[in-house]
Amino acid sequence: MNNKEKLLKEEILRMSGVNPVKCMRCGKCSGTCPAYDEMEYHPHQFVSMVESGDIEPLLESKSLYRCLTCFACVDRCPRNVEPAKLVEAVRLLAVRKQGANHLKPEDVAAVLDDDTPQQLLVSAFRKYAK
Amino acid sequence: MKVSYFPGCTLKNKAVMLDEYARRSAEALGVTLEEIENWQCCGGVFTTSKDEVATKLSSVRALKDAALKGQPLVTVCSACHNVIKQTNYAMLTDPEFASKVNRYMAEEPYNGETQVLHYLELLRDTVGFDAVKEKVVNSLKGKKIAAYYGCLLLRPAGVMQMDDPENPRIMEDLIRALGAEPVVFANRNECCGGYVTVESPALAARKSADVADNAKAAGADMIITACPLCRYNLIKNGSELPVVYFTELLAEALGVKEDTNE
Amino acid sequence: MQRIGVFVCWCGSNIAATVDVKAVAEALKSEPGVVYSADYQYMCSQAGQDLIKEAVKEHNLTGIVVCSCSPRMHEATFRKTAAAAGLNPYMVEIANIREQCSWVHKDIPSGTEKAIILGKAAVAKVNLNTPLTPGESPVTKRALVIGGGIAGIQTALDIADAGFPVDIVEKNPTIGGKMAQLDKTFPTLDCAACILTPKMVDVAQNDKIRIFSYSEVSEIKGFVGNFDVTIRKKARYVKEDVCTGCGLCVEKCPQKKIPNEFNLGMDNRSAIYIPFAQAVPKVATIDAEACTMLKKGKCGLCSKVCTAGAIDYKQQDELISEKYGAIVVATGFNPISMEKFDEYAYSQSKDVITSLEFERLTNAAGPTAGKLLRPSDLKHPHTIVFVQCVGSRCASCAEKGKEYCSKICCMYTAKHAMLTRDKYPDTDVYVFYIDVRTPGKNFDEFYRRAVEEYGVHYIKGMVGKVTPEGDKLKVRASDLLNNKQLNIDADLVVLAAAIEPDKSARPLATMLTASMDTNDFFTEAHPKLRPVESPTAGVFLSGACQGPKDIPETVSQAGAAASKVIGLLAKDKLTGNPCVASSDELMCNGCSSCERVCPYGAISYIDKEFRMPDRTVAIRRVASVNPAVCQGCGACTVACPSGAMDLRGFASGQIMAEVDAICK
Amino acid sequence: MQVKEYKPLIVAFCCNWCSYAGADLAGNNRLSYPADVKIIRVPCSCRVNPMFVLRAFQRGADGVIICGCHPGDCHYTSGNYYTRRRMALLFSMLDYLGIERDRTRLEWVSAAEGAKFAATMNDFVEKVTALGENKRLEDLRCKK
Repeated sequence: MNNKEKLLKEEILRMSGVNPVKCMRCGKCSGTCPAYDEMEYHPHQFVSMVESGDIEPLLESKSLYRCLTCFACVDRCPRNVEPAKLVEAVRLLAVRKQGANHLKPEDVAAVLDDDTPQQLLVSAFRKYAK
Repeated sequence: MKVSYFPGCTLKNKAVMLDEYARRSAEALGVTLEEIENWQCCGGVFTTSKDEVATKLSSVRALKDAALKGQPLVTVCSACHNVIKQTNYAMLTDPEFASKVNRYMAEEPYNGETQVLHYLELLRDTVGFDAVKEKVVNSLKGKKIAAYYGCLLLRPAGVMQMDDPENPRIMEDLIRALGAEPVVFANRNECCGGYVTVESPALAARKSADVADNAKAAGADMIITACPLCRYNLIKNGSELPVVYFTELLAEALGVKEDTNE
Repeated sequence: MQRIGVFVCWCGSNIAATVDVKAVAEALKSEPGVVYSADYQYMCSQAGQDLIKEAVKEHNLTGIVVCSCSPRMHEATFRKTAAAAGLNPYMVEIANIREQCSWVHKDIPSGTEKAIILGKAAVAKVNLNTPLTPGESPVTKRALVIGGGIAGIQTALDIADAGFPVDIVEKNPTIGGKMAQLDKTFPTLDCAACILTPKMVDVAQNDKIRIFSYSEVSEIKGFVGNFDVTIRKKARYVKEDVCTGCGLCVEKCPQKKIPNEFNLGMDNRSAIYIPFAQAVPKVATIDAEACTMLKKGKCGLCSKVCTAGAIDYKQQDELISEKYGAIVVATGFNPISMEKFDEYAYSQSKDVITSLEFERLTNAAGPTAGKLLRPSDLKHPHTIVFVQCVGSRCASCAEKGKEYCSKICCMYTAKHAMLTRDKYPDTDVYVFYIDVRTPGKNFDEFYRRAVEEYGVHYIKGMVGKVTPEGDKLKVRASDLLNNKQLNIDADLVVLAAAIEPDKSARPLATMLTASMDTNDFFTEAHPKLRPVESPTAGVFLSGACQGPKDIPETVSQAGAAASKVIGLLAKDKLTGNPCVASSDELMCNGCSSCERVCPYGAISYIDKEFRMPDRTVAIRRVASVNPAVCQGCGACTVACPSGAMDLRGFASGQIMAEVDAICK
Repeated sequence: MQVKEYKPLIVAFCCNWCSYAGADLAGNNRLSYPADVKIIRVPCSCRVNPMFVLRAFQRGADGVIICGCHPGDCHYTSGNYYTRRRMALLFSMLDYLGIERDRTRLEWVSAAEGAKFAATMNDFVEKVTALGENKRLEDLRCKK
């Protein structure tokens, strides 16, 4: 791990409060993840990649925006690792960068329909934009 | 009995009837929902990152408002409930977070004193399902109803502490109290696709179909939910079963569905 | 005043090179009580020991200080020497001037100075030594085995084989335990019943062994060699000595809808029942909760058909008191409840089963007569998914499951998978694992055979969700090595549930004052060197009550526990360690502080009469230490607020004298 | 006049089953530590009455160290847990009385840890030496 990777890792761990060494590599998080097929990096990879400081590829990955934050991985993890919190921390790190908002107000019109609940837009902006 | 009530943005707009039925049913059961003043949007989702403070302030203000009145804070919308409950838990268990938040709070600090209840918990623990059963005027006998919990009501289980996250029964018990037959289906605690419908409609469609198909295969005639987003996703993605708010069912059974003023 | 002799050993040059032994002997000569002082090259040699013996006689010594190697080395030697010279062996103290002085220090002046101080401390201690005699207690030559599974059966047979009478207490109507429910056993695949039932018959026919079936231990008093045990023999409403086990009553009983425990509720039994054909004792039992006669006073059919007249609806629980010299705990295990793991849909589908249920499904005496049919529709399953580690290896903070590895699941799953593929080659078998753990003789070979010869699909990853839909179970799981999520339509899902100690173990441990870990497994006296003994003297551990174990391990532990019991029962009297706690009754105020800290339950309270200064008699509650049970740790001496409790051999005054001698 | 080099007086209580054996092992391996350490053998660390510690300081000891089996390894199952609690209270009280924290110590040394025993003693003696003579609790009536 070089210095930059170390700093990134520390930041992610601090934000998420997750300790990736608790993971015993059982893969239950990825076995239960409903968004698995849409993700380039899967929940168990988030855990092991953060642990090894391999965070740059995660920051670039679309996987960040496919996590449903449904907490299935958190509740079903036998070791209480809480992978979803890692995904969230990495995503925040990505969207907090200048001009890195993943969802922009002008994109919204396309997804709106008559029944769209307000909750959907609020949640999406909170997840995808700073 | 009076409780503080946080309706949330969607219940004032696209899910007006979720709110309306909740209020009428509560009134019929002897509970007054006092809408807290000047509430602001809960934020829709709880950001788990420890350094997010500003986005959680509106929830804390609602919680503090209830604390000042000494009332529990009741929500109906699953998302509002999830956000407010998780925020309250963080205020209670993370002193560093609480102290940061309290720098934004006028006067007295708030440290997670308020009891956060979902409307279902209010029915189960305060009113009691037996009391609900007694007030039923239109029994829903013969209906086979699948209770869809989604992810927000139950998880994270350590924080939400509403029911067993893998084998919940609170909505099934309610359905029984209303005279109908609950249909347990495995995907009742799986995600509908949530906000990802904005990012990947195809993913949300698959997840919603998994839920709706599983409920149908289990033999249900309708699905009930507490979450406007779940309902939206299920309907939009072609659920063959009708998807209704649980409060509508409750109002129907209690005979307060048709409002004479309407 | 003591007459003390000091003997300084050179240990060749081991001590003499760094410590001026002559100076030490000289310096200690003037210590209080010392009347003789000498040095010698090898004090532990015959000549050295003779020197001590002669000095004792010549100088009329009452105490001995040997400045030599560690007491862990030769304390026993010099105590024997003292005894041979007619002294009480506990009048000897050792000053450790080799391991803790000459070997760790470099220069002679400081080494010599320290050796003198250590010698002075020993002299100060001996001045306060008193002769000690180990207590003796008789041994009741009968053993109690609690639990009648394979662990209890093997222990009882081994003890009886040595000629000692044994009683087995089993809470169920028959002995046999979990092993009786198994189909085949790994890694040899011999049938469990074929190797277990002959042993059950041996137990029944052994005239040294009594079986108290359908019974529980309700009270335990006493201590090693002298336990007083009360056994509650539950009413089974059948006279055990009259019933012939013909089974006519079982056949005629109209109440036939009771879930059959032996088949884990997968079929039904009648209200009067014999658990299985090879049950020992083979007598019927009436389930009082289910019997119409016992509940409503109507029916009585079993009584009418019983030609032996064995039915007795008026039978009551019976209390039996017996004395035992040793107690063996063999309470075994159970699979944990799958309630908290409903992501696997155990409560939602009959076709999601535990491994123990799978054993019954494949067993010829099971609910499907040995045909592998899934419970919901009795169809042959074509795709079976086995899930490992369900509830094992969970984080302690995870609120569900157990922290430990259940140890037996990897092997029995390999067995299930292999047998399924062997009998039904058209079946696809998947095993999801985190790690495959096979440390045992022929174990890994067995598992590799399942993969290589039988074509079982072993996939590293975990099942995340099981969704029953239609007649299929949709299994979502991860395949970590291929970095894929798998979706399998299975017909049967088998969960390798973690195992936990039987619920009866915790109250039993309280009765025995035997310690348990946080998982309710009994703790052993030493994890390496005393693995079959409980820290409580006279209590031994056999089988899975001490930790997860397979059958070979259980049987070897059962034998080891039996040999420890035999070693104890072979003695006529037990000689204790005389360095035990004792309480000064005049100072004791009966506060119970000492009782609470004692890990052995050696302290009890007695009411004692005291003659008061005004010649009246008062009755006070005072602590009383049972020297046969006390191990001499001294925890109570510090807990005692009044200073009444002291430890023989390490008395407060003696240690204080050592402190003073060192700090002079 | 020759200034005498300051040598601290250290009393060490070692439990018979682990730490005393650990000290023996340090000897077997010839791992040296200062001769200022004098060991008193007790059956279990829980036999150490806080009174013994106070007495040592009263009589002029400069440091007291108690060694026991590692938590969970106690020969008597739970003795060292009592020690841990008792000594936590005692040491904090001594600290309050002015006996510096570095003069008291509780250490877990197993029978296999000869090296740890020697290292612990070296470190402890060094720390006590740095603090100098203990006069706070010494009873001058005990001085000759």
